[in-house]
Amino acid sequence: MSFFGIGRGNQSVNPQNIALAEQEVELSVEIFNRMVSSCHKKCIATPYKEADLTKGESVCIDRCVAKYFDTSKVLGEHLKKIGEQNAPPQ
Amino acid sequence: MSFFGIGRGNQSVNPQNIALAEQEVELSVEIFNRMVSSCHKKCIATPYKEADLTKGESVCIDRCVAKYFDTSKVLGEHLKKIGEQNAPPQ
Amino acid sequence: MSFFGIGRGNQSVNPQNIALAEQEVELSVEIFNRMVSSCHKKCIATPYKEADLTKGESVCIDRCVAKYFDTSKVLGEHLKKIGEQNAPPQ
Amino acid sequence: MEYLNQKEQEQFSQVLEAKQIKDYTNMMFNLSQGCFNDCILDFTSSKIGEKESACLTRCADKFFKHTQRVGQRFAENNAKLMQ
Amino acid sequence: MEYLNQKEQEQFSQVLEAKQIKDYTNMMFNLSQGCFNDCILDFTSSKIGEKESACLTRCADKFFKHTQRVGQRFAENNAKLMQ
Amino acid sequence: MEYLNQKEQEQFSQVLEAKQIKDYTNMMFNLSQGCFNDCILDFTSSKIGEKESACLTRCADKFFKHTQRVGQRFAENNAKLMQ
Repeated sequence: MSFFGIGRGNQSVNPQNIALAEQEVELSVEIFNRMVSSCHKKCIATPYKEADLTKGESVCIDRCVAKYFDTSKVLGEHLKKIGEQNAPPQ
Repeated sequence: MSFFGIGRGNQSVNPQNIALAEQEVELSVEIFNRMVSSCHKKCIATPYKEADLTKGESVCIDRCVAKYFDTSKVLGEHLKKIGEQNAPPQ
Repeated sequence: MSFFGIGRGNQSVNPQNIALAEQEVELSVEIFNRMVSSCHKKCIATPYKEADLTKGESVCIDRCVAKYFDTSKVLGEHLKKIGEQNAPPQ
Repeated sequence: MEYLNQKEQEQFSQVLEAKQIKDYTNMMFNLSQGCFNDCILDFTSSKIGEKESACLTRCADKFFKHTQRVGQRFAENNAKLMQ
Repeated sequence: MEYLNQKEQEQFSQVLEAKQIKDYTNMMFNLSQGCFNDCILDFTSSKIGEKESACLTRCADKFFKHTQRVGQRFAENNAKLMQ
Repeated sequence: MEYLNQKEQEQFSQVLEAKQIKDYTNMMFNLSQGCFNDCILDFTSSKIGEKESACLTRCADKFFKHTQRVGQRFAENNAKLMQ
């Protein structure tokens, strides 16, 4: 909020914040692109007989995305478990 | 053209121009690399029985490159048509 | 070696050296990643029946890495030979 | 991106715009190459035939619809994770 | 990296650290996508079944062991080349 | 690149040279990996056999000739588009 030019006015730009935000977007885009690619292979039938997604393809895509998220969760939990087993006892 | 050091002499470098030229080359190289990869898959038979391109492979490569360019054209025109359909009427 | 702050103390950083070292690591990582990917395709059987590498998979990986290095050698020597054939006679 | 102040947001939106152009270009390259690989199977001619041309446009349409649908589900699943 | 002086080595180790984070992230993305592609074959449900889940963890374990073994052989072969 | 003045062209040619080294390195990595994948099929030994070695050199020769031919057609088609 700015009051007589005081406050917001003298904000400075921290390049590290910009870099962090950029990285965040990059990770998101990367995950999304891999999801698009994997689910295309899993769900879209060639040869392309029609321009629209069939009912079957649409349902497959929805499940594919859900399962892709679930895969991250399963793997994340597994890695955490592995990490704990390898950690030295306190 | 330079005349007694006047003219060309005081040219300044605009970093945006360099970046633009770089981008142009990068796009070209990217398209070329994808063409090399796709046409290798389409035209070059494994196992590799000889070091030279066969007559059949050579002809296939020529047609493959031509069709790759044509593909861009077909898709470009199609995207333009889609864009116009979605644009609001004037 | 530093002696009363003389010597090591006034070292300056040459950005080109940093860039060179970075490049060296990048090349190594790139080769390693491609080896991991190729040898996974060659040696690891799906579906994954167990979490451990089987004896057969382990042996296959060792040979795969050795052959990947050998491939670089064979190709490097071949390229050198080609280069010499194409070089103008002195 | 709540940690960005107004000035940083302005600068970031410029960075983002450049990135979006690059991502869009990459998507179009993937589209072209993917549809070429899937639709152009005949190399007895150097001209694209009618069937191939129709395949290409269907492939492109489907590619966009697929990407869009994945995008919607991606956003929904992400939103669920944030709760 | 023997050509780096002490100050350069300090700066390089920072560069390296950033690179390692990126490489690790990429490896995890490859792991996720690879195991998803290999283990998730059934799209009659939107939940991951027990068999699929077991496949995913075996796939991850094997992926790490594979990468580690390649790494050991890679280092050995590199060392041999240096002699 | 007609929009570059002389000074810009000089600077650009340096940028280009660095890029060409990178592109060449990438091409050699693709060549190695592609020929390895296509020619090395037997893992009962850790030495490359005569047949595999011959396959590798044919693969490399063909790869260069292929790339060169695509390059020629690429340039021709590009030139046609410019008219």
